[in-house]
Amino acid sequence: MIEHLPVLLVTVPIVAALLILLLGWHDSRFCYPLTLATILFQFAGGIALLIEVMREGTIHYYLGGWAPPLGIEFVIDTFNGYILPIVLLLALATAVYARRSVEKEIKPEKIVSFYVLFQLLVTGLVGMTITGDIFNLYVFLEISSIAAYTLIASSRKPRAYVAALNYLVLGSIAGGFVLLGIGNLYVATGTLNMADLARLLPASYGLATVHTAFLLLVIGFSIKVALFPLHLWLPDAYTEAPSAVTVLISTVMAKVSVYAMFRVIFSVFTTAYFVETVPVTELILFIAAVAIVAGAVLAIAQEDLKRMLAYSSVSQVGYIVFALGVANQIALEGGLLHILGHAVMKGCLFMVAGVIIYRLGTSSFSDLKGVAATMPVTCAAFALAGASMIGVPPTIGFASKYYLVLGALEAGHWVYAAVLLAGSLLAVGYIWRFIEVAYFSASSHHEGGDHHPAPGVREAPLSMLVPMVILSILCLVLGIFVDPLMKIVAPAVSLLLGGA
Amino acid sequence: MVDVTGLLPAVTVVIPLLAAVMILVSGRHENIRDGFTVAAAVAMLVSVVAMLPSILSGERITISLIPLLPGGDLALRVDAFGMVFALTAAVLWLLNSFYSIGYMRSLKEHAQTRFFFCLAVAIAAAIGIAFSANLVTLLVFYEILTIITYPLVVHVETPEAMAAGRKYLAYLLIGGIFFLAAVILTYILTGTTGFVPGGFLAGSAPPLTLQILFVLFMVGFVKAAWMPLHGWLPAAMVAPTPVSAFLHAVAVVTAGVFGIVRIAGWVYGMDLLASLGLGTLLAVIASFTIITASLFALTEDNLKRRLAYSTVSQLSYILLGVSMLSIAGMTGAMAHIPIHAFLKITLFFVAGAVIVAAGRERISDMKGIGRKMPVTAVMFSAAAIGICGLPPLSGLISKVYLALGAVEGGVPILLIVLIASTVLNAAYFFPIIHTMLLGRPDDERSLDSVSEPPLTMLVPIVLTTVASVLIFFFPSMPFMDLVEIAIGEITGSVIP
Amino acid sequence: MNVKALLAVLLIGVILFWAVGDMPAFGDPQSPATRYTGKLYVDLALQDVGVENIVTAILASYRGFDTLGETVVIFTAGISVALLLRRGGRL
Amino acid sequence: MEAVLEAFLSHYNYGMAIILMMIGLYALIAKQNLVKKLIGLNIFQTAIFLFYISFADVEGGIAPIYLPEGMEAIYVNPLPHVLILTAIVVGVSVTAVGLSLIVRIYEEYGVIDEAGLLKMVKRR
Repeated sequence: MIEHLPVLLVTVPIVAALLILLLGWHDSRFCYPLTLATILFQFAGGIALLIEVMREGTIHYYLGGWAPPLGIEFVIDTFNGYILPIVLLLALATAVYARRSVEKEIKPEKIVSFYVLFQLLVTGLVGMTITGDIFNLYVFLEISSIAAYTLIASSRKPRAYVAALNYLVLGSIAGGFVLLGIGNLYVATGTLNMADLARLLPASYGLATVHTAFLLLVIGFSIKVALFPLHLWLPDAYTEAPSAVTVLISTVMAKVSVYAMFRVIFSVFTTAYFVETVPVTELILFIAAVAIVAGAVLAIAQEDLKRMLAYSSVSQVGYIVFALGVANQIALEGGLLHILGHAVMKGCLFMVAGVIIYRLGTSSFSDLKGVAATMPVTCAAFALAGASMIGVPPTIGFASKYYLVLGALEAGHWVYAAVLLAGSLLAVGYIWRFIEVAYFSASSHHEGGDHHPAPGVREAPLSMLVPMVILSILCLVLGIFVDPLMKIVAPAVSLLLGGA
Repeated sequence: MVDVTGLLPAVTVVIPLLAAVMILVSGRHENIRDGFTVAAAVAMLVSVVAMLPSILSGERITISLIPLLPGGDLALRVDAFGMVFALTAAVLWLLNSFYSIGYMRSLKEHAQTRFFFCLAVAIAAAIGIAFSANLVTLLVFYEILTIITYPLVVHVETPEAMAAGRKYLAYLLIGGIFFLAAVILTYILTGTTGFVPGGFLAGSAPPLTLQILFVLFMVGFVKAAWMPLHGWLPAAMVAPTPVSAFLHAVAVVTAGVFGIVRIAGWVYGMDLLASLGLGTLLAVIASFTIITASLFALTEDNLKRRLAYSTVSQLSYILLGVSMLSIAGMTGAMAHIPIHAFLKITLFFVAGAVIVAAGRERISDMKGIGRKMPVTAVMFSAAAIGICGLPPLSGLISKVYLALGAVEGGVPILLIVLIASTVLNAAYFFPIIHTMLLGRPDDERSLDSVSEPPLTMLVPIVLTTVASVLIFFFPSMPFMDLVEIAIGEITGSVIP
Repeated sequence: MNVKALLAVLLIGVILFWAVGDMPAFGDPQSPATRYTGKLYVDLALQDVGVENIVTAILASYRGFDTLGETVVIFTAGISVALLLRRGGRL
Repeated sequence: MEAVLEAFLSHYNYGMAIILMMIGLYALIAKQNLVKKLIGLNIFQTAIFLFYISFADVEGGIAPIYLPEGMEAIYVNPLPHVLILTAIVVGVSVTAVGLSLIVRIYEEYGVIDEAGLLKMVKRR
């Protein structure tokens, strides 16, 4: 069983998606438990693979028994062994969270197809994470993208259709660029296997074909991760999507896209190429710094919680890409830590936004006055995850920021280190918007009791509250126990820097 | 110096955190909730005092909790200087707890659960700062303190309070960023951030780098409210009075000056500071702050705001002491931390008592108020005299050491600063005393409804004043002894 | 005429044309792709898979997993269209 | 001059694909009509397919289907054909989803051009 686990992580959910469809056709109540069970299985599998990798080293799985370069292989090493549980943890949390919010936000007749697509999206992302073949990566990328377009459009709001179409157009351009980049790599080397590519590429480092492939792949993935200024699809997509979908794409999908970018840059091109052959690190640093600042400034300017969080994602992606630009051990440790940290905290924050929409029907700041009095746990979760976003010690957000700044200073990037620090101040600017509105919005009554609750507004239902609170507590726990975490992260970074 | 491992430092930090959780849980039942506050305060004081004998015997209690980041584990180490701060905070928190309960209940303030929760976490952070074994740990608790005191500052939730809160946050968080940068830089330069008596930076970098680093640290410790970065402190006066007392005496500003002394003694070391010429920089900042803040205080009619400027001025005494880079100056600086805290908390307690009992905040409205609340007014006068540095109150002690330091260090101009400041202190405090005790109200009847505040408030006022007197008569018990050990630690010598 | 779009497209075009210079000539039998995996497939497909059409052999066997992915893409698109366009019903 | 001509003649296949890509991309970005955008997307994708297929060619090669035993032949590279079979399916799927979205947008807003849509979205 364990030796076939990699392929099972992808095929079982595909079968499960069919089952969800068939059983759901019969009775739509089957959908949710089936989805949950499948993702639970994947999560357990992800953890098992991580343990296996930590113990035994890299796992290669030849699909159909065909060895590369002829066949496709799945590779689980310390890097995606670390990413995979993150992806599945967030997917699991979202799945638990989804039930109530889906009941409210999705038309009943669409629920079956919603869960099928939800399952397919997660599966596509898992496939992207574990595949060792670059064209296979593209196929899974498109599976998850198509599922994401539709899921975004599945909310009842007509605007969601526009947002989804925008995303579809830009996503397809990104997909096209990636496909073209893969084509160029294939022309230059004749192989599609990533390890094989890394082996063959150095001979062709001087070719314009390779440079173009690098550019196309980086631009393509930059669109997918919404790196400023290619983020234009993101705010609408995040804002208009149903809450559960927003949580899923803002955490899992965004992180897997980042993973794919890192994987291609480090494991296919290797540091020897992008640090020495074409010195683009300065440019990457500059773009990342601009993304950090611009995203945060735009976030501060928003009047809607969900939209603000969307722009915050633009800013936070900058931190992760920043690590790429510094490209030394300690900064990359910070970057990988931030992949985890940002997934956890942004997942929690978007869950809060979803809960607020679930209860209040809106997430506009002007309607959220004093909401902390009626939804104390929700707002406390926001406060904790928000503190992590700002980088207040001892949260995970602080730890990743610490590593990033340390790495930047070690590499001598003084100015950029200052930008990083300033970025976390800007994060205060937008996180505090909500804190002030929710907790301290001008209650004129000073009699003994607390704020008067608005009629009909209550704390969120338990199934939404639990994953949210767990994620927010994780922000703190991961931050405190960051040292054991580094035992997984550090080898992953060594692997990236050491080449394929 | 003997390092012993012990659990008590961690216990001391955890006690108020546990209490904070219990406060949240029991929020609906006022008495139970406030019971937890008091119980935690007592427990924490016991725990701190339990460590006192071993500290006085020259031991240091250490505990490393968990590995955190490169540069420092989350580790606590109780030494004599940390004990000075911790003991001050623990004693004052107990008194402040009673006072807060009385104050909040008398005014029927809203969101009391939030209030006491934040106070409990904040005191945990303050103790954490006192016991930090390295810069990383110090940073962690320092930032927690910043964030958790914000809800206290904006407690009344008026637009004015929100604006003040933003200012508060802006100053302190920007300061925190500088502090973070300084910590990381220190780690890059030396590969460590653990405090070493006498400093560990010497020779690790060119002078210019170390000078810049020191400026980073100074901005980082903006909680010390040195001018011109003091703006947040008067703004924060919109908070309820127990919060002001907490900010000014128990934790926040104390944490700022504590940090600067820590950096001076345990990161740089006095010799290095002297060779870098940083003493002069500190002396200029401190002198400027002492004089200017006193002048500002003169112009304020609002009692709490005048006290705020007084704090700004008094805190710089500590910087001034450090800047002398002599044993006497350093002694004065360290001694001034508890001495100022005990005196200033009395003044704030009184300001709050006047608000509760008479509803007045402006000094010009307080004419003759001492007739109706004699105990309160007398205590105020005593503490004010103490701040001016007159016997028989503790303020004299630190002033003598500072003066000694000025003479010893051969910088008589600092002596002039001290004298000028004393005159200015008198100039802004004596009118208040005069107004309270001897003033004649414009309308005699307006005083009819005024009486002494409730006992939960009055008793802390009396106790803090008595403490200041006791410190004057028995200075070595235990503060000066602790300071002596701390000085011995960083200089290897003994107080003359 | 949208100038911004034109400029963006021209920029991409320049990048792509730049790459063309280093590409193997049209129909070059010595190109890396043809020489390496292309030849491997041609040499091995019959004995490995036993199908005369090499494309089929790769599609169904060597890279069969891609084909599974392809099927899932269609499945995803089908469900998507159903979700978007159907009214009522149970799907 | 001759070298340039030589280079052109030996690489014109790529050039054609790239020109098609640019046409498609331009339509995708600049066209106001949503359906025309999707047509642009299709041209773009098809151009990429063309690019793949053209570099699969081997001079004098035949379709990669084995001739009867004993007959020698040069086969073209089979792999890009396989890849493009998959990519075509992806392209079709994306187009289908895109068109469904446009249908829905038309139902909701009554317009399928971008400027009009922008106005409608703002009005609501």
